[in-house]
Amino acid sequence: MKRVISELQLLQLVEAALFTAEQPLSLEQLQNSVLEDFALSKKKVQRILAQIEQDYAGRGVQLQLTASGYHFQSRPELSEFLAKLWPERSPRYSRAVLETLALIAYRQPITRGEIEDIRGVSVSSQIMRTLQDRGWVKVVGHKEVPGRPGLYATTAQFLDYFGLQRLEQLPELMAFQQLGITDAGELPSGRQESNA
Amino acid sequence: MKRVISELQLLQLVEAALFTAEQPLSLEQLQNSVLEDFALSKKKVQRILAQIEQDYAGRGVQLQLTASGYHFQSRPELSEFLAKLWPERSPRYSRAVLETLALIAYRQPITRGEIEDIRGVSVSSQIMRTLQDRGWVKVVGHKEVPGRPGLYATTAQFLDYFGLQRLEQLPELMAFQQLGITDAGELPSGRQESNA
Amino acid sequence: MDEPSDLTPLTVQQPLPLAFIRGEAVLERPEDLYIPPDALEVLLDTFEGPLDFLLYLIRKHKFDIVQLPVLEITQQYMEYIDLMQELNFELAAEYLVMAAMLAEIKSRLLLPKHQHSEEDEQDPRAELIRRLQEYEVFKQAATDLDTLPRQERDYFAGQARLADNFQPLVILPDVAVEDLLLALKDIMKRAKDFQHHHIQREQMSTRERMSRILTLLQQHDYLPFEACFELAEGRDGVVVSFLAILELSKEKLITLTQVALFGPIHLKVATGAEA
Repeated sequence: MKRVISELQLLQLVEAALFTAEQPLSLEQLQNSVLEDFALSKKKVQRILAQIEQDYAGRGVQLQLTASGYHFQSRPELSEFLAKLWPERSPRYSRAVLETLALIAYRQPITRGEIEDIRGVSVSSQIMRTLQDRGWVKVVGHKEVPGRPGLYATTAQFLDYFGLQRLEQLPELMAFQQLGITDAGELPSGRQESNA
Repeated sequence: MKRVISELQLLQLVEAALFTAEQPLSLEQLQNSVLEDFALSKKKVQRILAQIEQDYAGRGVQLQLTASGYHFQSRPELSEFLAKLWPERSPRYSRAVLETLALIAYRQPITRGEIEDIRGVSVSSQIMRTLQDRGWVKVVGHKEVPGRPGLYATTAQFLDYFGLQRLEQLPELMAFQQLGITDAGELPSGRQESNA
Repeated sequence: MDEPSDLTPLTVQQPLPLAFIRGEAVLERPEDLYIPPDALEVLLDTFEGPLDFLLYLIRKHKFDIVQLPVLEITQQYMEYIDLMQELNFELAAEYLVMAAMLAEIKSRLLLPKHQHSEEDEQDPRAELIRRLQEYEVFKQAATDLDTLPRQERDYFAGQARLADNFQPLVILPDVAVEDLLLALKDIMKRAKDFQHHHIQREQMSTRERMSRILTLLQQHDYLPFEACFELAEGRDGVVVSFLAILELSKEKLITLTQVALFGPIHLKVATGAEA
């Protein structure tokens, strides 16, 4: 049964449907759901949608047409600010990441292979990417051995983050000496460790 | 660091934040998230919100202030049509749930035992769970009587759901009739007496 | 207990259609003592307990709640309860408790009044009336609450999607210098080889300088030897740079070239051929 509705109400209805539906709505879906009672032509619905698109041109959200239909979307240039509504806390770094970072900091410039030799386990590309994405390490050259592996070093950003002006300000190996590691390369004995 | 932004962009930003956030946003939340970089006064944000409210007065969705903040919602008169977008009908609540909710809303903080006393019937755990799962009520403390029963109160979400800002906006309770027993103990006349 | 058969002027034996048993419809029925057994069970299910049921009886007979005609109400109530029990329905305990309370009130009302009692005893009905009234208030409040406009029924939340270019703001984990030191300790404990790579302050500054020189060499193919020294750093700085250049050369990371005797020395990244 055809019901009567004003132009303004039609516009309000389509607009509200697009804002409250969980999925984008196609023109047909609009015709068959909220507009069901009004027997509107496709052309008419298109005119309504065009009007809404125009109304929102300068606003914070805009009408978008995607493959699955129409929906409202925030203006792209606002994304940077909107991100603050959903801060995501990433998980703590794994032991492997911290050890790799420590070796790069203390033994730079160093290749991934050298890090693997010292750690005794392989270092995943993921770990190197994590540290590079963070801006803490970078490749400063390549070692002229087969494969030309990258030489990693810490960055100025790394120093800034840890509040250091120079790398020498990192804690020295005093801590290790207390552990009983001497120049002779002796392994720390259990007792000394427990005293540390 | 204070950044500069045009009036129009500010309005767009607040509007987009309110449309994209899943929960209502309070003025403070807006100041501390999307508006963080602009160091705006409370008054200024209020002016922006007032402007948005005005802009949407005749549209399909409108700015609403409820207990936990501002959000957009569809015009009530469109609900009949919008309901067609949802295959499932909106949940209806049993009298037991509604009476329990009403008691918590008007008499909070209240224990389950106190609710049972007034209703004259036991309150199932199922009911309390329904209300808590919906986020409408929560335990806010324990009554210092044997068993330390939980004290229930309503939440901001409850007010949000019913479109209220404060508990005082709930409908007024029906006034008690004056107790009219003056001639206590007088036996009502009637045939039944003889049979009693 | 009263016999349900012939003592109740307010009820008429009249079969009830089973069709009305759901929801409120049952409340609208005028005279209904006789209720088919199934319907009776459903009937009690539609009440939220004995108070609700009593309120129904009071409203049905248009009694004034504050002039509670306890005898009549009690009689009505008892008849239902008795019938339920006869039919072996499991009755909620609250209904039986209420029956006992009503019976007690009734018996107290029927006791001869002590003319000389100094103070009037409290009307035995008072507490029940208070409870009925209180319950009715909240029964109404529940109905009012149900009519408030609410989400999902009267309005829906307006939402927009985030633009396609939206990137979440990721808060990266914090790391303290101590974490690095602890990580290094773990490596030391584990790796025997590492004992040879003993780390000292001088060595660290040398290694950092090595990184710095390599970085410079990324920007310039050739680096004049002098460019590796910062005079402002003083003697120590010069030594560190010099050691770094020697170490880089030793590790075959750079090559040093000098075209003419006493001519300028240049640093260049080592290429495979030269290495």
